[in-house]
This record gives sequence, C-alpha cells and structure tokens, in this order.
Amino acid sequence: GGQQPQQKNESEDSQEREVLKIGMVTDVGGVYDKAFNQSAWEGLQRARDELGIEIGYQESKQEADYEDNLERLVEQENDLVWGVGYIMGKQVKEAALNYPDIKFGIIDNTYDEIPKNLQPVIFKDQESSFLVGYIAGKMTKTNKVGFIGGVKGDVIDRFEYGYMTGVKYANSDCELLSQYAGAFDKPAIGRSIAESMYGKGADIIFHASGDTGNGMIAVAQEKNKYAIGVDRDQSKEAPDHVITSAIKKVDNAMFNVAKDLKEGKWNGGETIVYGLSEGGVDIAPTSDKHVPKEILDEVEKLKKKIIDGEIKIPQNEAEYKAMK
Amino acid sequence: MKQKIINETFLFTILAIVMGLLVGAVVIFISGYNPIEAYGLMIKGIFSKPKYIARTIIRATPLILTGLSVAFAFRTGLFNIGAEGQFIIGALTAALLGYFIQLPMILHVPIVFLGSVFIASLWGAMAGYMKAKFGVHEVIATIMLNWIALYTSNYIISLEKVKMPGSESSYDIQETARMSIDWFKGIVGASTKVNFGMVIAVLASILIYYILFKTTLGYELRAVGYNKDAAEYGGIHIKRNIIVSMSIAGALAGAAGAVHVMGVSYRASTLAAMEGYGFNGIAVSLIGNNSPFGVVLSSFLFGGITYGGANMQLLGIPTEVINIVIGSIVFFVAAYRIFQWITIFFNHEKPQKEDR
Amino acid sequence: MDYLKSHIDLNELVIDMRKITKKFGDFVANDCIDLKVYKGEVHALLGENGAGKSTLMNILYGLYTPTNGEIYIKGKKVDIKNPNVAIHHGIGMVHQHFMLIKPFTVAENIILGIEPITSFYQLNMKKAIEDVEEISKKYGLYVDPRAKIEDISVSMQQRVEILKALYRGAEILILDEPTAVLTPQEIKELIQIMRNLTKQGKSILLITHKLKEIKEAADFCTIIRRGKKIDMVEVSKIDENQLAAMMVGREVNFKVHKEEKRPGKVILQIKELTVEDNRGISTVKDLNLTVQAGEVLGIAGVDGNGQTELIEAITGLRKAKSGQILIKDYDITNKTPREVFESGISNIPEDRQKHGLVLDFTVYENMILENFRKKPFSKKFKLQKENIINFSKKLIEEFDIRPKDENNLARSLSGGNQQKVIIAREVTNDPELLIAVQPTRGLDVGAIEFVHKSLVDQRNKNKAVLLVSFELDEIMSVSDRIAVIYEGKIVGIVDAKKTTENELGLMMAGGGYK
Amino acid sequence: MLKDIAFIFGTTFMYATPLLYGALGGVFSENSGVVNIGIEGMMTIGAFSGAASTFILLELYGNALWVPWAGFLIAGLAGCFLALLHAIACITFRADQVVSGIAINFLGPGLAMFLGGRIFGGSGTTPTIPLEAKLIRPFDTILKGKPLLGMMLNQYISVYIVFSLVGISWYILYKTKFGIRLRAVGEHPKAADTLGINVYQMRYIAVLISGFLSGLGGASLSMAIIANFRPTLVSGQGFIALAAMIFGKWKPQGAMWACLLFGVTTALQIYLGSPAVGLKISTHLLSMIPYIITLIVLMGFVGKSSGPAANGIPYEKGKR
Ligand SMILES: Nc1ncnc2c1ncn2[C@@H]1O[C@H](COP(=O)(O)OP(=O)(O)OP(=O)(O)O)[C@@H](O)[C@H]1O
Ligand SMILES: Nc1ncnc2c1ncn2[C@@H]1O[C@H](COP(=O)(O)OP(=O)(O)OP(=O)(O)O)[C@@H](O)[C@H]1O
Ligand SMILES: [Mg+2]
Ligand SMILES: [Mg+2]
Repeated sequence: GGQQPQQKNESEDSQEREVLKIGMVTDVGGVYDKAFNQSAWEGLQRARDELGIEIGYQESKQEADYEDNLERLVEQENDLVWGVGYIMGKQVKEAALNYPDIKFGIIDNTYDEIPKNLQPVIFKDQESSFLVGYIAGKMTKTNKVGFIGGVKGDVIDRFEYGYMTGVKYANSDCELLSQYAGAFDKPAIGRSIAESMYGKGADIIFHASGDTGNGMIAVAQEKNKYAIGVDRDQSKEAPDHVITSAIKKVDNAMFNVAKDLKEGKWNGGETIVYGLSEGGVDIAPTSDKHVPKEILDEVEKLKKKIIDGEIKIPQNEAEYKAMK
Repeated sequence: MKQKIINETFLFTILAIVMGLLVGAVVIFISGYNPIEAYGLMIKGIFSKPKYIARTIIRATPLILTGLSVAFAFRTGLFNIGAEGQFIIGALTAALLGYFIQLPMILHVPIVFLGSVFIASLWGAMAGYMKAKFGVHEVIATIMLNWIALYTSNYIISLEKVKMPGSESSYDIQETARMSIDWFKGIVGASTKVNFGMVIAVLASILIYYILFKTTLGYELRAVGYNKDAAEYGGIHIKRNIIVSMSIAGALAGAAGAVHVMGVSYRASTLAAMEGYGFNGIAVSLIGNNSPFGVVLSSFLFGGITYGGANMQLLGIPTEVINIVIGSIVFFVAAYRIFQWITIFFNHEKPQKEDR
Repeated sequence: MDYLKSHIDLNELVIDMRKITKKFGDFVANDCIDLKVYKGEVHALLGENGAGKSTLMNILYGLYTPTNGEIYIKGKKVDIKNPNVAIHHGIGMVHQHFMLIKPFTVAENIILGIEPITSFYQLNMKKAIEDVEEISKKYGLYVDPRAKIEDISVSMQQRVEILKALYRGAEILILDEPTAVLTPQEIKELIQIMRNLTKQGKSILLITHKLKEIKEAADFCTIIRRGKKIDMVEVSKIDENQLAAMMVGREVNFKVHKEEKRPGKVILQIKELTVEDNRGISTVKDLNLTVQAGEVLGIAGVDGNGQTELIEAITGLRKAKSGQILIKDYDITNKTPREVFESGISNIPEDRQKHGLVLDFTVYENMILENFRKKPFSKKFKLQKENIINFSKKLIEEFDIRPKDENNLARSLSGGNQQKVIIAREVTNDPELLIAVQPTRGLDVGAIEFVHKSLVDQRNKNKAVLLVSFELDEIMSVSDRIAVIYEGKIVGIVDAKKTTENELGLMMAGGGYK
Repeated sequence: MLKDIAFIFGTTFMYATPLLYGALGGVFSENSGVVNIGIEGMMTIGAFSGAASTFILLELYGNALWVPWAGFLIAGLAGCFLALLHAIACITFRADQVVSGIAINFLGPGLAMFLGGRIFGGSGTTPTIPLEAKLIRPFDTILKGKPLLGMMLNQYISVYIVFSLVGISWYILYKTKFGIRLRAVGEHPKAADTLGINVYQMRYIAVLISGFLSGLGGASLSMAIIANFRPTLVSGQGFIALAAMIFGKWKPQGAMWACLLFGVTTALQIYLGSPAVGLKISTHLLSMIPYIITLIVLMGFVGKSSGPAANGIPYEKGKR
C-alpha cells in the first residue's frame, strides 16, 4: 500500500499547514503497473524523501473512477493533484475549472486552453523512440526490424513515427514491420505478432503496447532475438534480450514540479514539454550492456542534434509524410 | 407464507453482507491495518457529506439498470452475460446522437435516450434471435457480442469525424443532450454530476416490476422462463418471447450506457478492456435476488462499497480488498444455507435427514 | 392362484417391518405401520394417492430413515441407512418414477454402481453386455443391452429397472406402481414375469392402484389409508369392491354413469393425415377420423402406434406432413397451438408436469395459462388479479382441489390435485372438442371417478371428447365409440357398448385389420 | 506462404491452450451437474499462483528442474482451493451455482492481486521468471534450426499436456468406472443415489478437478505464454473457455474443436493484420474476427445442445 499513510485532516487548518501535500490518481493500471503510473509514484516518493512533502494516491478501476478519485484527493486537501495518463485529460481539466484554488497536473496530455491552476506535462516520446529506432537500425543484422503498437492513437503514433524515423535515419534500406495488437492487455496477441515478425526475419522489435508487449519479450527470449522496451527500463524482464528501452521519466517531471512548488514556483497554464533536453525522455541506462559503444556514442551525438533542433522528429503520419 | 419467505431472504442477504464485511475485516487485519478504522473511512466516504451520498447514487445508477437487465432475463429463463456489450452500445449511440444531432433540449434528451435504448435493445435482441432461430446458447452469444460491441465502439470512436483530436474519446455531446440537474450543484458541488439517471433507474425498476408481475407480457415471459413446454402448450410463442425478453434486457443495459454518457461522462471513450458495468450487474442482480426492488437496494450496496471503499486507500489498504468483500458477500448470498446450518448447530437440533 | 401359492413359504418371513413411523416435519406420512412379506409371494400394497406407500418402500430401500420402528429381514434386525445396505440385504426397488439415465445404454444403466472393470479402473463393457444378456435370458426379460434408454419404450425401460435390481442379486423386489405406464399387453407380460420370479424364490412387493391387477397377481395385500395400516388380507378371499372400500373408506362406484345420447354434428374431421416423428418416420399414415358433438370417442391402442404424434399434430405442436385437420369446417392443419386453441380445442396433456402446468407458478396463475389474454383476466395488457383469483377460487371449490388455496405453487400439489387443476382449466374453457390423453394415469380410484365424470359431463353438454388411453377399462367405460389405432392408422371403429375386451385386444395387435 | 501456415498453426495451438484447460475443467464440473461459471476466477488465481510460486521457489532453491513443475502444480492446487469454495457452496449448501460462480470470479482476481501486493510489495504483478524457470519446451533442442517446424511445434509442454488431457479426459469420462458414475450423477443424481453412488462425493471430486485444470490453464498463461502474472492477464478468457465448453456440447473433444476454432480465428486475425498481408483495415475491426466467426459457425453448423440433464440443479437427498 501507500508507503506513508496520509493523515486525516478534517480538523487540520489548511491555512496554517506548513507541509505541502500532493496526491495522484492512477489510471486503470494501478500504482505498481511497472509502467508510468509506478514511475510517477516513484517521483512523488522521491519528493517525499527529499523535500518532505506529504503524498498519497488513488487507484482507478474503471473510467468512472477518475473523476471520483480526483475529487477525493481534493477533499483530502491536497495542494496539488495529479492525473497520470492522457486518458483522464478531460476529467482533470474539469476538476481544475471547478476548483480554481487547488493546483492540478496532468501527465501526457495538453489542451488548447489551459487554466492557470493546471499544469500539463507532455513527453516527446518520439525523441526516445527515434533513438531506439536508430539503435535498432544500426544493430539489425537481417535488415528488418519490427514495431508493435497497442491501440492506434495519438500517443502511440508518436512512438511509431519516431521509431520509424530513427530506423530509417540509421539505415535507409532497413525494412520495418509494424503491427497493432488492438489492445494493451493481450500478451498472447503480442506474442504471436512477435513470433510472426521474428519468423519473417526481423531481429529487433520495439513495442509501445503495455502488457501486450510482455508477450513480445517472452518470444525474444525463446528465439534469442532482441527486443526494445518502453516507458521504463524493461531490461529486468529479460536482461539478455531487452537491449534498450525508450524511457519516459515521469518521475523526474513529478519531482521537478513538486520541487518548484515547494520553492514557490508554479508554471501552470502552460504545457511543460519534457524532451531530451529537459531530461524527460531517454534511452535506458542499461543500454550499454548490449549496444556497442560506437553506436551509443553516435546516439549521444544525435541527442545533441535533437536538442539543438537540427533533427526534427515527426509525431504522426502527417508530419512523417511532410518530412519526406 | 409468502411474507415469511421475503423476510427470510432479506435476513439472509443482510447476514451475507455482514459476513462479507467480516471476511474483508479479516483480510484488512492480516494486512496489518485496523478494520474498524478502515470501515469507518468507508462509511464516512459514503455518508459524511451530501456530495458523497450524491456520488454513491451516481455510481449506483448504471448498476441498477444493468442489474435489472440481468434480473429481467433471469426471470424469463435466460442468462444475460451480455449487459456489458449492451451497455457499450447504448453509451456509444448516446455519444453519437448527442453529438451529431442539433435539437432543442426538450427534444434532444428524449431522442438521444430513446435512440440509444432502441439500438441497444436491437443488440440484445440479436442474441435472442440467434437462440430462437438457430439454437445458439445465449451465454455464448452474449459473450461474443460483448467483445464485438467493444471493438465496434472502439472502431467508431477511432473514426475521424467522431474522435476528439488529442484524446481517445468521442467529441462531447451537445449541452442540449445532457440530463444533469443543475440546481443540485449548490449542495453537492459543481463537479458532482447529479443527473436524472437515478430517477430513470428507479422508474425502470418499477416499470419492470409492473411488466413482470402485472401484465400479460410478464406472465408470458415468466411462464416461458419456468416451463417452456407448458407455455408453448398454452399457446405462447416461445421464440418470440426469447427475442422480446432479450431486447428488453438489452434496452435496460443500453439505458445504463445512455444515462452514463448523458449524465456523467458526456462522451464515449476507447475502451482498453471491459468496464465491468454488465458483469457487476450480474452480481447486483444476484444479490438482489433477481427482484426489481432488490436490484435497487443491492446497487446502492455495491455502489457504496466500491465508492466508499476506495477511501480505504487513505490508510494504504489495497483496493483489491473491495473485490474480496464483494466476492464474499455474493458467496454468502449463494450459500445462505450456511446460516441455517449454523442456527441448527447452535440450537443442538439434529437436522432431519430428508428435509434439511 | 393356487399355482402361485405353491411357491410361498409361510414359514419364512423375508420382510418384517414393525411399527414404522415416518414424519416429515409435523406431517405423519407413515403411522405405526406393520408389513410382513413371505418368501415367494407377491404382496400388494394398496392405498390412495398420498397414503404413504412410496414412503414406506423408500424406508425399506434406505432412501428415508424412519422416525420410529424396526425392520427385520429374514429374521435379522437391520438398520438400512442407505440404498447400499438395502442392496446388500437383497432388496431391489423399481421406483414409481424411473431411475434411469436416458443417454446411457441399457447395459450401462444396469451395471452402474457395480461396474465390471478390467485393470486401471477401465470399464469392461464387453463383460457388462454379456452379463446383461445372461441375466436377461435367465429371467426371460429380453432387452437390447446396447440400446439407449431414450430410444426404448416405457415397458422396455421397466424391464431394465427390474434387471437392475436382479443384477444386484435382489431377492426381494419392490415394484412401485409398475403398471401405471404399461399397456394391457405389457401388463400381462409383467405379471408373467412376476410369476417367473416368484417361482425362482423371489418375493415381490407390488404397489398398484389397479384392483384387477391385485386380484390377478398378488397373494396378500396390505391396505394403507392416510398413513395407517388398515388391514392385511388374503387376496383370493376378497373381491375388488371390498378392496376399494377398504382403501377409500367408503363405497366406490366403478361404473361411469352415462345417459343415452345421440351424437350431433361433426366437430373434428381428420382427412388422410400423415405425421412424422422426430426420427422422420411416418408414425401416422393417411389417418381418417371424425368426432361428433355429444360423444366420447376413445382411441385404443398400444403405446407407440402414433397416438402421441396424432395428438401433437391436432394441437399444433407438430407439423403434419400431409392431410387435413378440420374443426367444424375450419382448417387448423399446421396452425400454431394458440390458433388451435382459439378454434375451440382444449387439451389435457399426457405429461402434466411438462406440458400441463408451470410448476413454479401459483395455482391461480396456472388457471389462466391459455386465457390470460382474455377478457376478465386481463384488460389490454394488464392482468386483472382480482378476477383471476375469484375465478380460481370458484374452480378450486368446484373441482375440489386440495389444499384449498389458490396461492400455493402448483409444484407443492400432489399429482392428483395437479391433474385436477388442469382438468378444471381445460373443461372450463368450454371447448367444442376436449382432448384427454391418459387423464387418469397414476391417480387413485376416487380421483379417477372424478375425472371420468368430468369427461362425461362434457359429452352430456353436447361437446365432443377425444380420449386417448392405454387402459381398456377406461376406454370401454367412458367412450361411446372406440377407434383402434394400429401402426398409424385407424383399423376399426366399434360401438363401446357392443365390443369386448377380446375384440379390441385383437384389433390393437393388428389382427382385426382386413 | 508455408511460413504463414506454420505461423497460423503454431499460434492456433498457443492461443487455444489456456482456453482448453478451462473448458476441460468446465466439462468435468458440468458433467457432474455443477455449473462452473467461475472458470475465469480459477484461471486468474492459477495464473498468479503459478508465476508467484515459481518465482519464490526459484529464490529459495535456485534453478532446479522441478521448480517450474512445482509452480505448475501449485497453480492447479490454487484453482482447487477456489473450486473447493464453489463445491462447498453448491454441493453442501445447495447454493445457486451461477451465484457462487460469480462470487468466485470476484474472489479469484481479488485474492490474486491482494496476495501479489502482500508478497511482492504492493503490486498485482509478479516479477518476471527467467526463461530457464518457465515451463519447458520439450522439442526445443530437436527443432533448433528448423524454423518452419519450430514455429509449429516448438511449443511449451503445457500445450502438449492439454491436448493429451483431451484424450485422457475422454477416456476417464467414457471408459472408466469413475467417469460413468460422474456422468450418471450429472444426468440423474437420484438414480445414481439409489444405486449406492455417493452423489456429493462425485460432485466434489469433479468440481475440484475443474478447479485444478482451470488453475493449470491460468499457469499456462503466466508460465509459458509470458513469464509473469499481471492483473489483465486472463481478462475474459475464462468466459471464452466457458463458451467453448458449451459450444463443444460438454464433451472434451467438442471443447477442443471449439478452442481450436478460437485459436485459428485469432491467428487469422493476427495474420490479416500483419504488414505482409498489407490490409488497410483497422485493428479494431480485425479484432472482431474470432467472435464473429464463432457466432457464424454456431448459427450455421452446430445447433442446439443442452448439456447434462441435472446440470445446475443442486441435489438434495430424500427430496423428489
Ligand atoms: N420428502 C417428503 N417430504 C415431505 N413430505 C413427504 C415427502 N415424501 C412424502 N411425503 C408425504 O408423505 C405422504 C405419503 O407420500 P407417498 O409418496 O408415500 O404416497 P403414496 O402412497 O406413494 O401415493 P401414490 O399412490 O400417489 O404414489 C404424502 O402425502 C406427502 O405428504
Ligand atoms: N418434498 C416435499 N416436501 C414437502 N411436501 C411434499 C414433498 N413432496 C411431496 N409433498 C407433498 O406431498 C403430497 C403428496 O405428494 P405425492 O407426490 O405423494 O402425491 P401423489 O398423489 O402421490 O402424486 P403422484 O401420483 O404423481 O406420485 C402433496 O400435497 C405435496 O404437497
Ligand atoms: Mg406418489
Ligand atoms: Mg407412491
């Protein structure tokens, strides 16, 4: 459960309270999903340990929970309430409008009009995907790599097109097999897609498909092929086969916003974009185990170019086509 | 005699609830938390503010309707596992009609609602038709149709005209298609979406009671449910009844979806997995003894435990405890004879071998 | 009879039940009953419906534990806790409602529970079949061990039940109403079988409501009334009327009183009707028949000669292959059951629990099964409960349905009373044609008297009645004309007053067909 | 082309396996007269227990050969535990079997995630078990370097087990003393009772077998198809297994064909979505394929079936 039980504070006077209080609502994955909900929670835990902030979470089981959980955190007199995941974008904005005195944050989502008390944070997933794509393009021996998506949509598009661009950038003849599973929770389907891709000669596959990707990692192990993880460093799942992961440092974002708040800074009303330059996305630190040093060195150079704006990475099909 | 049976069922249900909570308390206790404190938080989370009560009611609303859907089908001898899919279809239709049609509210609300109910009733009728015409077991048909509904909804929401950019949902329905009760907001806060859904759900349960027990249609349906052969002998058209029954069940679950979209979410979202309204509806129906009013009560129980129970996370108690509590309640509702057995045991009365 | 007696060993008491009492809650089903059966005898147990006969036998077979009393088998006191103990003591029981597993074969049913096996718990079906063939030869009970129960006739099923008991080495056989479902021929065969068995030293406990059978087959008879033993008598020294009086506690009238009546115009007309059964075989072939107003037409015949399909075709449950069914010139061929009903046909179905009643409905709900859409019972779509209740109360009174409470579930009624509910409903429809199939199966004499009277009342009101029954007595005493059905055709129509049992029996066996 | 066929073949069996375990479980339970709608819950607890216990045993005893087998067995026993609850309710207390099954479907995932949280620190997800500790692939070495055959036959032992279980179940149900009694109890318990067969005992055993098989089915997901348990792992497959059992007319072979149909249509769905085929159809639409085909097959070819006569009816001694 939550490491530090939250105080009930019916009696406490919020005006005089010194301690800053931050809560987060998870999506249906729950707080220990080994993906970005967990990452977000780790960020808050760091904030608790380093900044002495009081933290708490509410897990959601279905769509209807998002709103109730946001509300619950408001009731618990949090100073800042996070919604983790684009899926609750709408509910978070509504809550922000309803409670102008309380601060809100949302991960992975942004809006055209942003209330002052709302802090959207989005990640340039396309940048990390580009990097792992580059690695894949360089490391493939068969000149064929794969991509498995969960459900097609704006977020997964960023992964797919970033990855594609990276692969082609590294190796323009490299063939890319891309397929969607239609679900984030069907490892058996992820497994068959991976089997078919490896069977067709792909030797590295990247996934952006949640639990579905677990099936892919299992096949990579069995067939002794390479896989690329997503969101967090997934090398633990198969240390010899997951060569790198496109990671998203939700923890950093959560921690930074908390730190700012503690120091009296608040940037609500505008979207914070966490890309390479902000340390928001990256490749996994364990990449050096399998990826040759030369390639990693090149990756470092590429990072610079991206940060400097020399390389533009598309986020969707339209941008990808426009680039060509 | 009849009166006594009702009271007995009611008593056993209360006992089952108590036992379910006790099992939950044990689980909470062995996890190292204080069950009294935990349940205290749950109760507080339901009753301590008008807002909480309102939210519990909002939660219970779709469950009443899906629960009625399951209960109604049960009464007519059919097991509707398909309330889930019918809910999805109702919600999807409401989102589409609510967004694409432009009408004054007085027309828009009923048209969206009735339209969704109608389409969902067709969806339910499909399972009935497959059973009546081809003998496909309704359990299989409804399970399959659930998934087909889920993917249909996801597909339609993914269409360019429907999907709100930058989201995984449809566009919000027009203001004119929403059934919120605004004057309540003063009491329960602007964010609490009090809506006419509960009124619809309660009316629906009265209507279903009326249909089942006071009308010729209900008579027919129940006759078919109890004894198809005798019903057919008596001149009742079995196949038509199966279709009618499933379409009413579909309409009820569809109404749940419509009420959810028109009153709370204002849109339909891409679903990664089943949301559980239909499956929970099965539990609600069974706890409520498949009776229309029992369903209303058990929906409140279910809504209360899931909504108020989430408050237990304040102590760090995992949300899974809620599932264990609900599972235990349903278990003891099923195995209510345990209580009879216990009474007999304590009275040192040797139960009759034949008529235990 | 004396021939039989020679097998009885009056010195050896195989069963001695002493002061057996059985209570269900407060209800006393058996009240201090004594029962003595000698080796080699057929002992009849006689009593009205609900008198407690089956209960007593279930106690003997270990299905119920008695509240009080002792059981001695061959002089030894035994405690029959469950059927295994009973089987161990050589008791076998053929239950009133068959205990057969329909999708299993004859052999599988017989060996169940004491299966011959090879190694590894594998069933030895070959040995099973051989065993069954052997035992069936030994007792002259021929069956096909490989046939499935659902495909064989009721009388065959009965044999399987008896073989089941014999296969377990039963010395004492309990037969609970074995003849209720049999045709006269089959009853004759069964009685012959019972004789063979007693000849081989077995003892038989026979429950039946048919006094004629008792006279024909039994040596002693114990009579039970309302859970109490009334008497044990030697059958040869008493006549049927005396038996009936002892059972019911009053004089019973067997003769159905009918006044002379001239039949009126034709109500039902069947022309060249052909109907197929489930397997696609034409069990009714080019059948012609008419029934007139003011007559009871009885259809006599051995089970399985197309009676079921004929009735199903008339009532709309089965499609006719060809031919025509007219009711007062109105064509009802292949109409729905509802349309058939609307045209003026009411029906007392063969299987009352399956087709006649919704067991989980109350009595009053059952009373309107066909008429719930009609006037006083519903208005537009709303049921008029008050009218329904009043109507039911009236019928319950009129037809003496017990207990007198329309709120009871039909399930809780005894078989006889369930049948009365159906009869009350169907007769009150005041149909042009009343069809009654086996209307008295399993009923006691009092109830039978009542059913027969109801049928004749219809006739007297100048309505047509079509009666299907396997019991010749019933057919002969109730009908005006008798049509004999054989292999799907009417092979002859005779005047009930003029025909004899022999003549009918011959025709039923196909003999009278020219 | 050959490759595609090999792929469809392999995927069919992989996908059918967990379903088939559940469906066979259902066959046993329902042939004895106890409806088992709780397969989903039993599979979930099995999936969790298999992965969790394998991981724990691995920590305790290192990478021994028996570890995955022990995990697999424990998964079955965990399924048995829920089945025991179901049996107590349905057989001893003559509960409504559907209601009890629904309770099992709440308790299974609830317990799995709760225990997961207790044992592995707040998580419903177990740690990943390494390839060596997963169930074995018996033909892995033989099929090395034979990609086509490998794709078809290099399956986990759980696949081979379940397909042999089809034969074994058929044998048990139709050729043994135990089987004939079990079916007798499901068809006409009172008749069986009058022949001295202990109806309650038979039903208990059948329901426990059902739980055991369903538990194994869950483990075939968490210990073979992937390598850990996660809350979404079973997500509805227990209900598909139930459907397959009904589809298969309550017979082991029937259930097998139904599961294979599901498997092959799912394989087809994935095949049609692959870039090689190049169809421009939404995955949402492709995902419907297995369900639509199943319905069509049911409507077209299979027709009615009603199952064992006493299925779902609690047996009460001495009641008529
Ligand atoms: N299991 C039971 N529970 C409660 N009461 C029972 C039970 N079995 C029988 N009875 C009661 O015992 C009485 C005797 O029933 P029984 O079946 O022995 O009658 P019967 O003489 O065999 O009648 P019939 O001739 O119709 O077969 C019934 O009237 C009924 O009230
Ligand atoms: N299990 C039971 N519990 C309570 N009462 C019962 C039970 N079974 C039967 N009865 C009662 O027993 C009475 C007689 O039942 P029973 O079945 O013996 O009738 P019956 O006339 O013998 O019918 P049939 O001829 O069809 O056997 C009924 O009034 C019924 O209410
Ligand atoms: Mg009886
Ligand atoms: Mg009897």
